[in-house]
Amino acid sequence: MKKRAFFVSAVLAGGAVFTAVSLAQQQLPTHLKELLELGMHPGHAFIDEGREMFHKPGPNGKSCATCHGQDGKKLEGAYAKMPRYYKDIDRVADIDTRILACMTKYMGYNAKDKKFKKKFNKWSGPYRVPLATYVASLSNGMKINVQLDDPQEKKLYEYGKKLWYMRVGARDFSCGICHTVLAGKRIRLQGLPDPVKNKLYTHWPAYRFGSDRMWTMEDRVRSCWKAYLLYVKQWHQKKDWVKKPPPYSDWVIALELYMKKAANGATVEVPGLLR
Amino acid sequence: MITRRDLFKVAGVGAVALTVAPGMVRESFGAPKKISIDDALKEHLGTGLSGLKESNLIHIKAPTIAESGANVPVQVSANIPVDQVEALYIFADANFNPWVATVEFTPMNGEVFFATRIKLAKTSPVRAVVKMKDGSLLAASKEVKVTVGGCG
Amino acid sequence: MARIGRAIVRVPRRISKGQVFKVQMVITHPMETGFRKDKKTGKVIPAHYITKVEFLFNGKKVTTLHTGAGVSKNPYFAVKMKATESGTLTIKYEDNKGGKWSKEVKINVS
Amino acid sequence: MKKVFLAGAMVGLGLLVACQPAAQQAEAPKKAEKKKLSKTEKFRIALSNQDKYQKACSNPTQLVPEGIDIETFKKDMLATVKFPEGGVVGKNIARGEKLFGDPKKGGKSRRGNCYACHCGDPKIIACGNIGPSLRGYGKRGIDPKDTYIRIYNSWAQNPCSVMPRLGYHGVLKPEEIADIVAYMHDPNSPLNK
Repeated sequence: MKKRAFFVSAVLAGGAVFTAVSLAQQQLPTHLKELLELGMHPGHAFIDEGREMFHKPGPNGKSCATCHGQDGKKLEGAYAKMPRYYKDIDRVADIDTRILACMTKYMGYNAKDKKFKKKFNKWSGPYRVPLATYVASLSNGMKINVQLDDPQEKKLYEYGKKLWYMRVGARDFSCGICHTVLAGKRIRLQGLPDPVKNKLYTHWPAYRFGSDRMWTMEDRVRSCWKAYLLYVKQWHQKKDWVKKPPPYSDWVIALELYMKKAANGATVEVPGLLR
Repeated sequence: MITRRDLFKVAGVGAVALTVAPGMVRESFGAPKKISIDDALKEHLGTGLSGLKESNLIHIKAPTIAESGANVPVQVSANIPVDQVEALYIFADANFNPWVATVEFTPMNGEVFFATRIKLAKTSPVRAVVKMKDGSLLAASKEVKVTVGGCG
Repeated sequence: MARIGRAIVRVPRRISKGQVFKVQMVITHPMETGFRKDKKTGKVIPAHYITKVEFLFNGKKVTTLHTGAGVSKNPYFAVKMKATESGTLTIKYEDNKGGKWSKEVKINVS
Repeated sequence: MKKVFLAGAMVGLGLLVACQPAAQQAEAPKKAEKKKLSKTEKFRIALSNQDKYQKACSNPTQLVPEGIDIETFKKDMLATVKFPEGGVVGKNIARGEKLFGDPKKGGKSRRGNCYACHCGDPKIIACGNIGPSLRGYGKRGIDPKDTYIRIYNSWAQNPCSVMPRLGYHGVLKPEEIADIVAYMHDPNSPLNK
């Protein structure tokens, strides 16, 4: 019901913006704005796919809906509090990690099965991205509220803060260089946002039209590391490159926790649309 | 009109199928033959660039600068009663195959409107051509600059 | 891949009689041009794209789109239409590899 | 998790003690190379590769070194700059242009990628505004040697600057930097026209 109302308002708002926008020429890309004006993007298809996956039983006959309720009733608002500490897996988990843990622990998927792991990690795979998008969309309209109640959460948060400012790699980058110091400037024509100050965690997972893919924050953080040109011995020897931290590792989750904690109070709007 | 397009499609798919066969005609594939905008117009409309009439009744909405050529939003609308219009064509000059889409209208549409996202190989004009029931062709175009996005 | 051909359609919830409204849809589809090479294997990825999208309202043709590989991946289409009665909007679409799908949406005119 | 951090910290300490510029490290490859490292292990080592100067710049103010005096910092950095045999102005201007940003690819370059932060050739629209525009750079009367040092190791002039130390890390070889310098100072280059 709520969703339908949203459709209508989106259409109406779309029309209003359409007439109001002037045709003034700008030197900055108007690309994103015009894409947003279309009102609908492929990210919405991922919610649909995730919903189907959510109700599909795993190898032992249980589906996500078995525990979390039809249409994810019990998961409403869960995403707004993530990443957080989970007792059953004894670690702080972001949404990707949590989904993996649920599927292997409770739904009968085999964590050691390489085929499953590959399918799960894959961008275009049927599990991780659609499910994360769907579960995140269940918190739409709610306020992000990450609390550091558990000592593990606190520790990871502090580590995330340290990682944010840590300059390393062949380009002497840190997250903070681009997203704190240079925020507001442009890298090529791309404006650099400040996710910490401006509470930008709200629209992840997001569809990125530059790569035509749905990205979760896990993907985003990991591919940021790619730009660091991290190396073990010599950066120009390809075998020594370390492109990304391993998936679901504490390095990634620490940064996610740091950014999402900073976004407390902002409203979740999934799926986002970005370059 | 349809048979023509179908023919072309078959030819295109055939070419791809051939190149997939290992080692064969790789050279010809290395540089796929670009169809010029003039030829593309002739193929779909039967007339080249000279046969088009610029019209301010047609509005194209597209970004001036696109950060990614893979996803350029294009909205076309026209201040022409829909029952006078037969079809709307969208072309992107610099693409290998400049023809992007054709929309056939009926009075049920109410308005001449079409929006989509298209691929642009490089900076080039995006053209919209409206084919009227009386056979005349009205056109409008907008230049979209495609740049390298992000860190490059 | 099961996901190819999945479509979502949006129409306004309530439509007054004779009102012109927008029908938007997104189809999950790779839209391969046939010019792109697989980065890992170096092989050309065969063309695979939506060729035709038909909009039928209560069985009557509203619009037909003919599309080529120039449309972006996971294509978005929007057209306008008007309806004088409630009914079903059927959208049929097919690709160059013989894939055929259809999607139905209820239109409520009040 | 505790273990992960402890181990990481220890490797980090170990490397910090033996802290040397990457260029020098390369000359003494270790025997442990043969053992295949897991991705986690590799990443941990890569993170602990952070050198002492990067560490000094890793504070929330980012652009001010912490724990090292600025003058010492500059001097240390300047000492790492290696000059090519043929002088700081190279001969292969075309190569310099490609490294700076290939105009055929819209200013893209895998190596220098200068347009990501600087503007220059007016034909290239997709240029960043992080660094100053390099339009007319050759006409400003800047010593090519300073340009060379700036590209090789920007921290020798401007500690903790956001500009990557391209020569120091070996991203660009000295001869390649010399070619870029030649391109930037050439009166016929699109930057200076």
